[in-house]
Amino acid sequence: MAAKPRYPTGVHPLLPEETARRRRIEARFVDAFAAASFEEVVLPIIDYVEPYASLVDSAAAKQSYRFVDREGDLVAIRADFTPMLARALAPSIADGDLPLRLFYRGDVIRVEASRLGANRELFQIGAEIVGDDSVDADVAMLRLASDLVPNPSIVYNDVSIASALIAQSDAVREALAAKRMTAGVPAALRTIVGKLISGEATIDDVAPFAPEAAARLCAIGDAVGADGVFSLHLDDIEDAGYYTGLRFRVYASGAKVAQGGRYDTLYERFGRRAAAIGFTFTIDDLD
Amino acid sequence: MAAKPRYPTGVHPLLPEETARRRRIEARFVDAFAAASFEEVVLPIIDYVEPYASLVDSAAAKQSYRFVDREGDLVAIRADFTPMLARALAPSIADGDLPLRLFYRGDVIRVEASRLGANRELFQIGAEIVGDDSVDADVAMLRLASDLVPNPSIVYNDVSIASALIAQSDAVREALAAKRMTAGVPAALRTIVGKLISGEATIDDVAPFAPEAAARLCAIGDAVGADGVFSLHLDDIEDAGYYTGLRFRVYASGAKVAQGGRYDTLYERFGRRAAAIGFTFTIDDLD
Amino acid sequence: MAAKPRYPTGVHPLLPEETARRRRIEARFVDAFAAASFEEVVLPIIDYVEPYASLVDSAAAKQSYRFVDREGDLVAIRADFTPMLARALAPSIADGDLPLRLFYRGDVIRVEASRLGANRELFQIGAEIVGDDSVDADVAMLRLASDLVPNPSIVYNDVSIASALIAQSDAVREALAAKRMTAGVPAALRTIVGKLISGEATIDDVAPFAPEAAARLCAIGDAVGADGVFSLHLDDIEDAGYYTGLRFRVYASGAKVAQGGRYDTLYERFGRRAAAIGFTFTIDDLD
Amino acid sequence: MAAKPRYPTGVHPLLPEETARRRRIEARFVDAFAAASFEEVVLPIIDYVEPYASLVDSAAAKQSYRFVDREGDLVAIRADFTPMLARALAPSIADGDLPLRLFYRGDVIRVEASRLGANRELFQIGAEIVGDDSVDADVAMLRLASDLVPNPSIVYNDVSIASALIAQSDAVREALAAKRMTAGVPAALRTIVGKLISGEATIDDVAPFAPEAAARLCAIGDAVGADGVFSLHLDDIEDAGYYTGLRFRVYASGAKVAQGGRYDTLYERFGRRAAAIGFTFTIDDLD
Amino acid sequence: MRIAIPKGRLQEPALAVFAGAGYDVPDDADLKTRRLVFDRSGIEWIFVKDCDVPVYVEHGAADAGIAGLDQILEHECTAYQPVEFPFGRCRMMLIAAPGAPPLTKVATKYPRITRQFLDTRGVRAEVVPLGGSVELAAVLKLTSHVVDLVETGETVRVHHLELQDVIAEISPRLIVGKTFYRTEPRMVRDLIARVEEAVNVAR
Amino acid sequence: MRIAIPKGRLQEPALAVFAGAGYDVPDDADLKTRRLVFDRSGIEWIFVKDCDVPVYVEHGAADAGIAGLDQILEHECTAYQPVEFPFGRCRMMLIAAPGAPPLTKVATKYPRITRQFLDTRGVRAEVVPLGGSVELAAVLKLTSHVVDLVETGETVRVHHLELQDVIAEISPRLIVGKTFYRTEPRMVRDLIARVEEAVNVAR
Amino acid sequence: MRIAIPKGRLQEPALAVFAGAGYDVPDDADLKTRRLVFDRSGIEWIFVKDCDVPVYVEHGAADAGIAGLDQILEHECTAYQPVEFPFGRCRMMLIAAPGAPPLTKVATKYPRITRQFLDTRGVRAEVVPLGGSVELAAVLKLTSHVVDLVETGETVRVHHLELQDVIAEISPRLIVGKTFYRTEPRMVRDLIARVEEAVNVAR
Amino acid sequence: MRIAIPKGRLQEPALAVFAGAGYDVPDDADLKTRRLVFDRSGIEWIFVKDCDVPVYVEHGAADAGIAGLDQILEHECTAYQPVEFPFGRCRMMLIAAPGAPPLTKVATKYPRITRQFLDTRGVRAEVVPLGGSVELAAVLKLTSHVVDLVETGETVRVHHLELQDVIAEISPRLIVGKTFYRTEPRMVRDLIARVEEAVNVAR
Repeated sequence: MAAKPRYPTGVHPLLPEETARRRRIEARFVDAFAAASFEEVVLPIIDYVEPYASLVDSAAAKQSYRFVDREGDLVAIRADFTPMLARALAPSIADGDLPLRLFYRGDVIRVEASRLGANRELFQIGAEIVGDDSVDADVAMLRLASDLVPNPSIVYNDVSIASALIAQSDAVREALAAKRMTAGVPAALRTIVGKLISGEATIDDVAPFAPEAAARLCAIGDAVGADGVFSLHLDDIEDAGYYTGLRFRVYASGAKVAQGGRYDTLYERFGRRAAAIGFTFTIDDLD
Repeated sequence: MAAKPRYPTGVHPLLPEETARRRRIEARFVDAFAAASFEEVVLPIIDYVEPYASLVDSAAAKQSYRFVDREGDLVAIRADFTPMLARALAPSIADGDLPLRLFYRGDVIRVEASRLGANRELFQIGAEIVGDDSVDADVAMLRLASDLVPNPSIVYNDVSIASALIAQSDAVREALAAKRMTAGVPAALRTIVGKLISGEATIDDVAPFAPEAAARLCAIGDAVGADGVFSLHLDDIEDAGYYTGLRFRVYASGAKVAQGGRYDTLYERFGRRAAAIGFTFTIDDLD
Repeated sequence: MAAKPRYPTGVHPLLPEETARRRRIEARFVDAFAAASFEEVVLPIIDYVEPYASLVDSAAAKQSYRFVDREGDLVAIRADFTPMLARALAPSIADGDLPLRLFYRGDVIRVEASRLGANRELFQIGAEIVGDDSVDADVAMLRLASDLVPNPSIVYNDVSIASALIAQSDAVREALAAKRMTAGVPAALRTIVGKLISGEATIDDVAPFAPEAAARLCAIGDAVGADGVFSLHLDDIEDAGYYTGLRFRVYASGAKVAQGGRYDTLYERFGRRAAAIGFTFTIDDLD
Repeated sequence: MAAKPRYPTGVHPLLPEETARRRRIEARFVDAFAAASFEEVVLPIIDYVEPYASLVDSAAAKQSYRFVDREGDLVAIRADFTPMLARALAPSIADGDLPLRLFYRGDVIRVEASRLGANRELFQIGAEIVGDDSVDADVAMLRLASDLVPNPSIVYNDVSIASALIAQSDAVREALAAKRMTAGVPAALRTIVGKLISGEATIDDVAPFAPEAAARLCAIGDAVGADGVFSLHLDDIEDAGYYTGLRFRVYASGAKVAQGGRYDTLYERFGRRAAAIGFTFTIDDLD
Repeated sequence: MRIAIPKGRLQEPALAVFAGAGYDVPDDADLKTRRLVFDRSGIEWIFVKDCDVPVYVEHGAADAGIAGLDQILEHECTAYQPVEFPFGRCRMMLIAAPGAPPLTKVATKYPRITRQFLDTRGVRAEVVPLGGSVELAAVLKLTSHVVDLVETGETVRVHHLELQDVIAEISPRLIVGKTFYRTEPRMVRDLIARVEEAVNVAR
Repeated sequence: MRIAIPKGRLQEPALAVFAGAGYDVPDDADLKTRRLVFDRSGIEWIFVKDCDVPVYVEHGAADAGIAGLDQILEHECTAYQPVEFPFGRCRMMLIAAPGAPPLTKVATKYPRITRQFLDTRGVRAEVVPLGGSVELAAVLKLTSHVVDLVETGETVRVHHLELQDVIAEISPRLIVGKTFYRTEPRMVRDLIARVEEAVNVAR
Repeated sequence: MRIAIPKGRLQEPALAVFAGAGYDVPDDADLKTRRLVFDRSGIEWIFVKDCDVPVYVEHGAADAGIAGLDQILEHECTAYQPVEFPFGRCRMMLIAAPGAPPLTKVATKYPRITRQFLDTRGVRAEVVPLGGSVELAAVLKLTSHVVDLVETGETVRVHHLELQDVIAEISPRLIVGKTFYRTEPRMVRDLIARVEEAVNVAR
Repeated sequence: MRIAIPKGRLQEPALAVFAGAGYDVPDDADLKTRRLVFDRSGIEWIFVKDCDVPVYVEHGAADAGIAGLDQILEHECTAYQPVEFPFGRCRMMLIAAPGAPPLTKVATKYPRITRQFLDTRGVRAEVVPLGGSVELAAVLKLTSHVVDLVETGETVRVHHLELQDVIAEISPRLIVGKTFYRTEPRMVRDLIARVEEAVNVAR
């Protein structure tokens, strides 16, 4: 057998066996989405960088393949589906259409290892509800996510709580990021921040700082229950990015397999006000 | 409705309706391939330029998106499946495996209009038999291609015939390309070239110049018949490229929808001798 | 003689004769600058795009060669000296140093024709006074510019006048750009705009709208005189760009050979407050 | 003082003091070259990669900034003057012109560290005699090089000697590269290779293998003498590259400051037969 | 001073304006000859194809001229446009072939303007530049649409085409080259003043 | 079958050839009308501007047509060229302005061909596309050179221009679209045979 | 639960903390053996080189561990750092060779941190990664500067080096992997609480 | 002349060679001190970590030294290697974790060599650079494989790892910097001759 050829960082071919495996997984998701009456869209493998400039920090931007095209515009290979979906959809949405239930699938390609992580080609499948800002939509997406993998453990929170606190002092961000109280945290917030870090904080504790979010989390909690699948982590502030409310992660057999949340201001950036909530599963071909 | 966003040359999103259409077409092909026991492979959307350098003339190379990656290597976005399949497969083929029946699907992206043609994103689905250089394989692929579209008209030829003539004088190429006898064509070849151009040439006419090819074409002709679907065009020398024998094009409702042929030396270039024949259908989203 | 090789848009070699010519011109300028005790700096041929993002409109940006480097940063080949000088100098300036008299020389390379213009490699030589916002500096630079070419005709103005008017109504910009009164211009401004367009406007006419600028222009006018070399064009609002006050162009034998002006806020953008005025001569190798 | 800005790998600005130093060095070289009646040429800062493809190994190619331009051609920023000079000159040379004495100066920019070396912007000044294959030309260039730095130590050799031996067995290359006899070296060559490695080899020893080169080296040796400035290193086979005969390096205060040699086949590649010998000095701004 | 006059539909009104402005313009006798360049009391009048006027002025080969906005835009001409004329106005429009098929190909004499229009609309369609009648292209199904000037709309009706979108309001303008404008201010002022005057009188 | 006939200097000889080949072509009476499309015994004859013929054939809007090599090259038209005609031959040339100044700008109706010619020559010069007379451009010093077709060379002499270089030998050809050629072989064979015949007879 | 203990200067205080927190840690007898993995009442204690602790935790091969901020930063480790320890504090500094030559080369065990430090300073200098003593590198003029941890500054004095700049204040931390933190909240809470307790008592 | 001696397993045989070659090398008494630099009859002996020897020589901070091929390759050191030593030979190997899982992650002290090895094999696997024991990494399932030097294979057996592939045969060499080699030929010749002599005698 000749030496296997090397491929550019982030891509590689799938031979029949791997392809079959990939297609089986796809089919399982596609069927589930269809059953929940989600419709598929196909998003381009490359797009301009400029429309997303305000959404992507430069570190993340540098993790994607970027190049200058023949017209002199900076172009990037797809590295995140969610904003692309918003840009593609926003102009075509008519009020009557909403709410829309959509899903998508495909590879995202990253040129750079994130930290110690390996360079990996990531096959992703995601779903989204556009134009429905109700708690029901939140619950529907949480439930749908929990049905897609065996024995999932789903951690959820509302990013607006932390933002409310951080708005009062940036030291709160560091403390919550490191999970360690720091000198900088103002006296008025030390109790709540302490409780958040130690994990003792309850919804009642945070309610004063973000009443709406607290109310929503209660409603969500009542709906999904606390049967061991769903657990509320009020201290979780990772990767808030363009998320505006509910934020959740799906773990299965000790690894993170999906993440999602609500981004009610994302469509606005592309010219169309519309609430939206979605999640993305990643099927890493290496594992 | 907001103004539709502009996308880089060669790509655009598919909304639910277009996606459904695309998926229906895919399904039809995939089922047909499966029924003929072809297995699917997935090929990367980008690859290095260098391994294909000897296969692609610079004009064609410039029609694809090319850029320099972080390691300083020149990389291109997929513009032709066939050589990629050979590069991906060659190292992994064990003798026992052959013959292999494979198919693939996906977009090819071209940054440059070819001549007057538009910049178009092209969705392609193709199939290939590796490791079988028999006439039966030729016939099988011709038949398979003819089953994939309604009322096809398939034009076929063997590139080795023209090459044999061109080997004797390059003027033959010009004459056959323009379909016009030129002063340069040597006396000895004027008769055959004239017949080829005028369309009077028969297999017997060309047999002396390329006996094997002629014999093969006879066998193929006998097998596929001349019922109006298949017609032999001995003067057809377009895009010989890496093809070594049978070459064919599929027309439907007055447009070219597929092309293919035999490339028995392609795998060799990637370290593994193996005959191969394949075809590629293009579903142009603009039409 | 073999066919001359083709070079990338915007560059070409200079053979001994052309080089000698180029060096002679350089020498003439360098001597003049040295005599006026300007010191030379050398600016890099490539630099990051990001630090200049706020200064360059996307159209201009696309006129320069841009590419993504090995770290994934967008890099451009030098297309404008002035902002590069500010970025290079700003961090190293100590208060004691000011004012500084500096000059630079080198090619700027543009990949794209501007409108009907040709793709041209442009050799530029420029000078600048940093840290002196006085009228004397304005006059010194105007005089220096006028000494560098035979029979120059120098048109000058102060961009802040037009900006003051445009601030009141954007229609003023269109009117001044087209040199034609438009319906949009508010009644209150029609007189002055009319005068500006018709060329009847005097400094007294514009003084009410931009007293400081008017005063400065008077002072400058008194200093440089109106001997036919210098003429004040109050309607000239071309390419205000990062300029904040005096703006001038140098014409010789019916062609524009240099342009310059005052950009007192440019250094600030690179972390150091410092007034600055400069000009750049372009020696086009094609002419 | 604000933080100094970072610049792309391989470039940085020169402030007045550094510029003055750079210009002083330039002036010294330019005067020396002019005195020896060399004429200056200016070479472009970017050029196509393709014309040099056969000259540059892929490792070296990746050390230069490369990108795809608007026409889709691969372009590189200048990383080596000599081949550029040949490409620029070849088409314009008329027989009557020869021999030509030319020099050039400018930056070469490398994006990649070579091995442990740092990323450095390199300012180079070089000279060349085109169209004179005589020993006198060799000697003239060696002498000129030795006059440009104080107390130089110049090591020279003729690459055709080693090539003659390597032509007989590639093992010779490894042995000479490592300076260690290896098993692979054929019996017939062990004596001479051994002598070369141990440094005992004399011109008489190598004469049988490359008589012409040996004769030339004798002539050169007689002319330049062995006064401690020039020393013959018959084992030196580094970076033969496009060199065809004499190869030399200039050391000063324990560091390599210049290298050069004869490349009589280089111009041919660009369409014009012409012998040529040249050298390039590197003024590293870091030291 | 060299002034460029567009041959064709704008030639007559253009000359009328300059005559009205008191300039000594070539007369009909002159124009019957095949000559294209005329010296009249110090001014050089050149007669070029309408689409070439902006090119001459942009390159400084003419100091001023009269050109339609369609040609000014198509050539991205940067000359000043101090006077807009009341005559020869029309619209540049997107026009569909009979039956208004989906927009996939557009035939036009204005490829640059059409490309920009389609891009701002985010429409993926091929622009097919033509030298001759673009309406014919739609009729013969070469393209699904055309972009062209519409005055009366007669042609469109005749061919059963369908007006779909206004791309720009077009009018002829006096254009003056920038360098000339800056280096010969007196001449320029006089030219503009006289032409404006003539236009107002004509109204 | 739809056949495109170029209006202008090639129209008459083109029609003559088809008539000679026994085709029922539109007669003078037809051509006096302003119509551009005619159905004659199953063949549709369309009359388009000479530069548009390759565009119609390339896009399949015409199955065949007659076009000069200048237009075929300028449009990089890929249609087959089975017959070359003896009439209407000329040369595409590089022509210098009076006094033959250094080559810096080239005015032309053939920007693509001119660009390629300059590139292969390694000449850095600006190409200035014009719609009207390019000789005038040289005379008026808009450009240092022009690229244009030369038949007799009369125009060149009149304007004191200087012929400098032959870029291509130009002749009109019968062109046939590739898809049509492959999908309607019989019709194609018949067309070509008859046209060739007619040409040979005419010789 | 698997906990990574750094061998070397932090090992003893690290174990002391866990012992103080009531964990059944390997005793001296254990540590005398060459074994590196110990199971103690359900917890797996692993002993790895100090610089490897963040790697194990980042990859999830260890659930928690103790690591210096120097190693956390050098590996861009994203684990949570819920407890900072009072012991083993020091500073990462830029140190000049004897005579403080201009900054051109920097020898260090922390190439990534050093590179970032130089970039933010806009200094063009070569980073020379070393495995052994970097002070020696400065003494032997391999580099003009070194970046290293400084506790007492003794080494620096001995070698006549010059402290020039503080790059970071370094302290050891308890680090916990993110996935473990989210999927085993109870265990994590208990671990952190007990370690914090032990630290406060020790104060 | 400054010669770099690698501390650790190669130090003793290295010194023995130079002693055998008649050089006045530091004696045991010297080495018991914590000093790392010794002047002996005009030669400066420096003792650096084995992996740093190629760095010192490449940068010219040492004129010559003794280094294993593993370190020479990992640092892509370009120095000449005139003498290969008979002692301290071993192999660099790819070693699988217990149970030989599929190759996804490789722990190693030789990231560059490992990366190149994987690339030539076309294997997509993550390289995890470690400072400490890599065998432990495999045992603890941090990685599926490790790349390391193998002498007796004892460690591998003990940990139930699996030898899978030989990456390179490793031996220590005398390395000499290129510039030193060219500028001080006499000294270099003498050094090499004496060391070679000593090696042959020892055989």
